[in-house]
Amino acid sequence: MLGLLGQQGSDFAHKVDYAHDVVTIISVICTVAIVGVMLYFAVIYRQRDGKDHETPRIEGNNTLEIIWTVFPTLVCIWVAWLGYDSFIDLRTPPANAMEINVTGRKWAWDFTYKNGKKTTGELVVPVDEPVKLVMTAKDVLHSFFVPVMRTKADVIPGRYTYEWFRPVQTGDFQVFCTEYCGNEHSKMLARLKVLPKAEFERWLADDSEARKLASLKPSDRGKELYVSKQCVTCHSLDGTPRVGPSWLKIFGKEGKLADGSTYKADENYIRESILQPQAKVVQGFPAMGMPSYQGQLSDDDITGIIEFMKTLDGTQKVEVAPALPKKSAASTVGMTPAERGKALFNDSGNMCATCHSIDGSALVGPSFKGLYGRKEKIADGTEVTVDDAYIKESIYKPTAKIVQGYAPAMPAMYEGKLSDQDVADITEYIKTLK
Amino acid sequence: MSAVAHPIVDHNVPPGEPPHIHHMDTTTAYGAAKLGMWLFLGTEILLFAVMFCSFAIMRYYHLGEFHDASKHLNLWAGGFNTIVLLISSFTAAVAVTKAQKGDNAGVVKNFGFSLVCGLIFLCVKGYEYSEKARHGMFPFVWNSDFYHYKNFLGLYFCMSGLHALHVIIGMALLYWYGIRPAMRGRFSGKYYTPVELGALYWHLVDLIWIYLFPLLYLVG
Amino acid sequence: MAHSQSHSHGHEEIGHVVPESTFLKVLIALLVLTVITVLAAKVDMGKWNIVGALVIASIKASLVIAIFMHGKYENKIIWTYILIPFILLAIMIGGVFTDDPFRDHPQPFGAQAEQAAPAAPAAPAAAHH
Amino acid sequence: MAAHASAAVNEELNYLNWQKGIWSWLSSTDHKRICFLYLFTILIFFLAGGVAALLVRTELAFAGPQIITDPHTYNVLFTMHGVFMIFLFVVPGIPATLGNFLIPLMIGAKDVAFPRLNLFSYYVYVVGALIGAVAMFNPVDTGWTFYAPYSTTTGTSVSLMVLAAFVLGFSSILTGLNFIVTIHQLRAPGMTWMRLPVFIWASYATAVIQTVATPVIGMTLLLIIAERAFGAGIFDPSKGGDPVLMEHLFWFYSHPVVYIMVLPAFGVIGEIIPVFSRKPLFGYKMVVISSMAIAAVGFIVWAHHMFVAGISDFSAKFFSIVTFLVAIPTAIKVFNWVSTMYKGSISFKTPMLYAMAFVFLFMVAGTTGIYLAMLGVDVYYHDTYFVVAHFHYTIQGGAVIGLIAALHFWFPKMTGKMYNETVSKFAFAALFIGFNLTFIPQFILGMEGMPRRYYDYPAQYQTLHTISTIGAYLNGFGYSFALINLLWVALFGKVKAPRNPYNSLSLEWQTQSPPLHENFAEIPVVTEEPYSYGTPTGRGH
Repeated sequence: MLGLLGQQGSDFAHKVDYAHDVVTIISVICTVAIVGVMLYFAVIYRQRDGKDHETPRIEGNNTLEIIWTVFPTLVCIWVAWLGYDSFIDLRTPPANAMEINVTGRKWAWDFTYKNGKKTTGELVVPVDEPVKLVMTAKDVLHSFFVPVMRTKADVIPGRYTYEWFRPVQTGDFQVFCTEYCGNEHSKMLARLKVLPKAEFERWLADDSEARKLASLKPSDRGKELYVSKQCVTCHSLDGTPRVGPSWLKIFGKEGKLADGSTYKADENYIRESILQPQAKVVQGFPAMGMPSYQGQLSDDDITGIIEFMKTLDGTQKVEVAPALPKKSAASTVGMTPAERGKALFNDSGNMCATCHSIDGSALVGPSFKGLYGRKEKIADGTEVTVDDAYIKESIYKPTAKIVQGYAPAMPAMYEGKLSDQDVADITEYIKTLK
Repeated sequence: MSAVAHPIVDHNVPPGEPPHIHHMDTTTAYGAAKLGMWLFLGTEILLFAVMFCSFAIMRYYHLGEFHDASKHLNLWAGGFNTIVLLISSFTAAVAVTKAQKGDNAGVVKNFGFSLVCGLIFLCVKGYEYSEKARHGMFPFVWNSDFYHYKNFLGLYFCMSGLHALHVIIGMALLYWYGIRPAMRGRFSGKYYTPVELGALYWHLVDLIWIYLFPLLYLVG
Repeated sequence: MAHSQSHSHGHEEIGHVVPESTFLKVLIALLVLTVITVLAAKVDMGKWNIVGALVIASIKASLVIAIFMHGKYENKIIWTYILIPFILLAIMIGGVFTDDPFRDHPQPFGAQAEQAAPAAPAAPAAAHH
Repeated sequence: MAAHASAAVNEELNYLNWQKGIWSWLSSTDHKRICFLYLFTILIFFLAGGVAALLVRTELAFAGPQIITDPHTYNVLFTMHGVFMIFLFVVPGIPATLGNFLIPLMIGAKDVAFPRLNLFSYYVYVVGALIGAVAMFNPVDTGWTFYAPYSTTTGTSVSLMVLAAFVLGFSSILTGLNFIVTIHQLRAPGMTWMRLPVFIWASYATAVIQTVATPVIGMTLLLIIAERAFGAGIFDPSKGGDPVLMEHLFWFYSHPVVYIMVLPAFGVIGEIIPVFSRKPLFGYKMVVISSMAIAAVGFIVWAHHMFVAGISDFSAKFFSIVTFLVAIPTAIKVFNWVSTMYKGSISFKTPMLYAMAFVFLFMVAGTTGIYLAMLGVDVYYHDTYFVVAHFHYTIQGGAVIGLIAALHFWFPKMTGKMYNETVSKFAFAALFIGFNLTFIPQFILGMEGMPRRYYDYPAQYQTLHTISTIGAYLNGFGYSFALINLLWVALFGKVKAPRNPYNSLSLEWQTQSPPLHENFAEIPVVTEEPYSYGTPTGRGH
């Protein structure tokens, strides 16, 4: 009717919306009526020229009391029924519903399909098919909310809750976490991708990457991941330290941690460093340098990486193909340049945020806050003003002009990966960070 | 009306006479005090209600663990404490009658007895706790073997701990509002409100234990 | 009215006096009931154990309230406020029990145990792949 | 009512000036002075909570980080806003200030039943407030709801903050207890239950809730401390606890607490409308009954805050149905207020404006409440901005507006001065417009699915957020203006207030303004109903 809740993505959405619209109409009528009557009284019974006039002593009226006790009761019963009715649909998934396991964790959504396919942050479902989400949480309460589907349920550690829907149209839809879960609560989003049936089947069956990896022997699998998961960005194979330590001869290596204690790079240490990078940071490297790969790498993946490291004992030179330019995930249509720049900055493929803060704190590289237009001293002592040209140069040829006090850590991986347009947008974004 | 502060309650009264309460007559004051005390006891019961509710739910989920865990509690100590509290409650009740008859010495004797019972209760509890601590069934020194008893033990310590706290408060009240004024011969058939209130509180302590004992020690 | 009421009472005697003997009888009853509870708990009656225990406890409680605490001689107002907490306790437990026993995915206790285990990951089987 | 309480010995001498010096205030057991102690303290936290709110709104004015650079600070701010406003401002709000001031005056008593307990509970409140302030050194980021397991695992000083809430609850309990006893024991001769002003009835219902509901939250919070201190395993699922149980216990108090906040406001409106309409309160009995009904039903509806929290469907259905029972008595009240104006002789003094605004705001609050009671619809709206807007209409549009209305209405009695109508009306306008400008957009945001407690949001929500922020500033300006105006008049005002400026019939107006230390030179004898305005033969026009 009124379509106040916007697009209807699931087959029971219209029922919820109907209940919603009915109660909306009732509410508006009641409010207008009562406030109207009140204002009407206020006007016609107002004191003329500030003097009281005689008033009747009306103590009440039982008939009226009965009427306005019974009338709301009836309305309430009807409205309660409407809500109840729509709720029944929300809570009764058909027996043939396709089950998908959902895990909420700080601060991402993991989805596991019956055939073992895993995704993070993207739930892909077929159109016109009932889908039942069986959900649990790793750490604290979360809540899985798909507005267009009109469905939501809290996700609780140590228990399973469920919700279901039957998508009626294809497209990309927003998923929110609606139970407060800490710092990145507002970033704990996911996208719901509704595909035509055939396309979904293809997508679900397509485990080529997984199969390819599985077919490889662990060390080669690790090598693949070294490239595809962007390890290459910060960890060299030739011994030169970048953002993180080089992997050359890293396995079994011993040394000092930031807190002065010593470490030995055995399996457990490496696994921990991949899953909780901040736990034990090697001296001389940025504490916040590395994002966690929790949920992005399976145990076999980690095993593979460890095996790959074991091969890097310096006896033979290991060559890897350079990381392919990764297409930016963020759909950037209809954004202002600055917004696009922000998207690129935050895009996991580019990893700018790993080394450049936007709040003024210096990580591996200078913070972008108030960077633009600033005068910087270069390592060789000369001074430059941070302008479009300098930023562009620094992105394409990072080591050319290093600002004093910073390591030449930035990988030269952006030429060809970022178009001039991208660079211009990023520059725009930097300009906004006053 | 004078510009000097005048107290709402005037304590400098001869023994046996009710204190002159400025804004209500004695009977109203008595009724007010008693209603107030009962309301307060109500809030105390609701304080424990939350833990009874949690106990019910946790027991629903961990029935087996609760059974086994409760067997680890010292039934003899618990039973002994129950008896001690019942008796102390009895003497507290008697103290009120004594006060109503103006027998201040009797108040001192009976409340004194309840006080001692309270002390015994606390000692036994302390013994039980130390026993648990030795076996690593105590907060902060959990022994992982008893992991599955934790839900029970957690509630056990919250409940019995809060109850023990009430015993201590109760003892303080008995002394401050009963024994001490009674020694000064304050009470009479006209005025014994503090004795009754103190006794009421002490009975509450007993009342709660009446439920805690079977729940924690017997059925688990 | 509070004030008018107040005057209806005599001033010598403002509360009901209960003889010690009554208290003694009650005490004996309470002790007997305590023994019964303990014995009842020894026989295994399944879920009836807790019911029995609570019934006996409630009898003891009512004795304490009615006699020890002079509840028997109190007015309606006080009785209202004696009962309210117990009613609320019933509502609370009742309300919560409309939930948990009717959940379609009860708490998986396997999960509890495994979450209890320290989070330290076992050394990757990798080594022996 | 007893229009003839004899004139005081010396009109110059009153509770404000019969003792001098700050200490005479801090140590006073006079309910009227304790009212002011509370008033000033809670207004401090109203200010703090308000500032936090404005910072939050400023951050949300536009998408992307604005003034707050990290989410943690943002989370701390909205938690601070919630905790301060709920536990430190609104809950003690009307009961502890106007309740304290008016209950003895209205029932014709010299003071509350336990004056020293009254002062004590104020200092308990202060202690609680101080603990809360200490907790601010490592401020809590859980939201005011303290949901487990987040609250049992986060590194911030949750234990201190919940301890503070526990202590504050204790103060609230003692106040409620005191009022119940006062109303039972200290009514003046002739003041029968059916002659009690509705404000007293409302305060009575409130006091009962305060007394019997607060212990529940108190214990729940202590259990959270136990959970944090030694893993009691009650709420933390990783230890076999049930986080949903914590939500049950939390809302068992926190739903009734909504009535602790609004019932007194209902009472205030029930006092104001008859006086300015020169009419008896329409359907006095029904208004009284509905107050008590709301208080009672309020205890069996709590889980409607948890429809999507993972409770059983059976539970959800049950609590949805009973929730609708609250709607009915609330509706009855509104109808009665409006009918009171029928054939009245209505004058639009500031309190009356607030009262009429209240009726509108509360209609919105109530009707939007219906959405959230409807299962299917609540699933969509739960934890969205719709809920935020709804409860701000209830708490701010209800409780806070009620408090401001009452402060204006009884200002002459409290301070013996008349406030400035023009200025107050201006402040009212700013406040009213600002309030609606803030929260109507939030309803729409909710319809569009914007979740609450978000530090940042997708760009499509920006316009409404910007409007809301502008409204928030106007609203804040309105409040500061209204309150500063009252404070100014109280301190430097020249216009002396007569004994009974609105010629109201209820008792508090029959004694001098400001009243004597012990309210009445001699205890009045009540001979009439509280609202016998108008003439039996009168026909209005």
